[in-house]
Amino acid sequence: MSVTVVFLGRLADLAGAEQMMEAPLDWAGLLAGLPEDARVAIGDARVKLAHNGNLLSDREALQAQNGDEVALLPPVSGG
Amino acid sequence: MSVTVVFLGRLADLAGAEQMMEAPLDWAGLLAGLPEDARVAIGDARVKLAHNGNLLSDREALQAQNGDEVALLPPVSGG
Amino acid sequence: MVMRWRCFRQSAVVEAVTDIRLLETGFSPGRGLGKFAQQVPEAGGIASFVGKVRADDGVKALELSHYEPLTLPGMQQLAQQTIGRWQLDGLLMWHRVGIMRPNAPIVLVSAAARHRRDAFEAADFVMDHLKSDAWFWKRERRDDGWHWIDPRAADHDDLARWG
Amino acid sequence: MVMRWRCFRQSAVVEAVTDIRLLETGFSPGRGLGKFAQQVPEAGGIASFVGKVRADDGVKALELSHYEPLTLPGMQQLAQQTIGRWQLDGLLMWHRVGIMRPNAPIVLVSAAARHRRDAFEAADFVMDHLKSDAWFWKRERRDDGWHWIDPRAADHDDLARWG
Repeated sequence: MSVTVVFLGRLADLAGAEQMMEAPLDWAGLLAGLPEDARVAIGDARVKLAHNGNLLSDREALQAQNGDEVALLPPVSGG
Repeated sequence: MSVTVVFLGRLADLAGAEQMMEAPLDWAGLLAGLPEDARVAIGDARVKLAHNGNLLSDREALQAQNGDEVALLPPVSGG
Repeated sequence: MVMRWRCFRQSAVVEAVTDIRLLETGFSPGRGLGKFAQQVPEAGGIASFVGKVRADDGVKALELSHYEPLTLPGMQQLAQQTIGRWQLDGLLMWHRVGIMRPNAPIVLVSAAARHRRDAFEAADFVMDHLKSDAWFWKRERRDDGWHWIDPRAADHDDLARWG
Repeated sequence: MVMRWRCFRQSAVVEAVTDIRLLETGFSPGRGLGKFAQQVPEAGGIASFVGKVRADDGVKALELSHYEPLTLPGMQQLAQQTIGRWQLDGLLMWHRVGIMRPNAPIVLVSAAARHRRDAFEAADFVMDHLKSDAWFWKRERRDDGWHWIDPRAADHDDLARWG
């Protein structure tokens, strides 16, 4: 009964590349499972949240079930 | 005692690629040496004149001597 | 990996060759462009851009990370958007991920079109979006370790040009 | 044929590799670009354009004529003007003359720069000038013979963008 949480970019330095969290998982549960500095970093509203590969327009509406994957995506840089 | 006159682009269809004309050669002499349809085509002020590889700002100021090369250059197209 | 998309553009069906790839290993831009050109014989012009890891600034290596479920679908959406906006015969978009050495190619974009302006603008548009609106995270290794790179303000300005 | 120019640009001396050629015979854009890229290792980006003889419209052949004393010097002046206007590591400008078959490359322009926008704009600028402000005359052979081609109005509009 778990949800995979993936951390991209500099968030991976704060929380590891991937964590398993207990299902079901909502936004408050996700925050509670994070170390303090990762929680602060995620306070930045530019950090997006994807649930099973779909971006959530309201990340606080997260409702993840057993086997789901959630990803936290900080602002990008590429090219 | 002659001047080489070079015709570029569609002017070459009217006057040949190259003609020898008697030196010294000025603008009136050049016109006089051309067939009628080439003279009409050169009436287009966009046709430029080069004297020994230098463009003349006033083509009617042409004063070519023996051994010189004069070129008549219609509007270009490239690429 | 080469596909043909059909899109509706100003009420006309247009068809363009697309070649969109995320690459885990190095590639040759010259060979990629050569093969792409053969697939778009009708195109009068091909505008291309190659981005490389800069060989200066004390950068030892560059790492690009991506998120599988979003990155490639995002590039495919960008391709369709580009094909819908300019009249193209083909669009190539290759992007490296993983760790790269200085001078290694990171990105290759090539747009083939009947008319020069379409090709230039499409390639420019794709690059601006890959640079600051695609799911890549970049960090550089210097003598003192790894550093995450944020997009430059100029990249956001470039993106804003397209409205 | 590869030269280094020194120009003054905003009171700083800039040096850029230039490779400016008029070619009487066919060339490979991919190989040309590959070799050029090796000469500009510092450049973060290379923007390129390849123009080809279109394979449609019933065109059997294209002939480009030039005037030796003006055409190549004009291309070299265009290169210096471009290097003075954008910050470039290198600029390649190859142009075919003579008779070409459909699909043959006519022109290859490549601009290498530290920053993407410089590379794109320089390549775009050079193409606009080669297209309607360089000493080339173009005619096409169709079933009914040779026809001279005038620049399109769009080419003059493109050129006017640069002020």
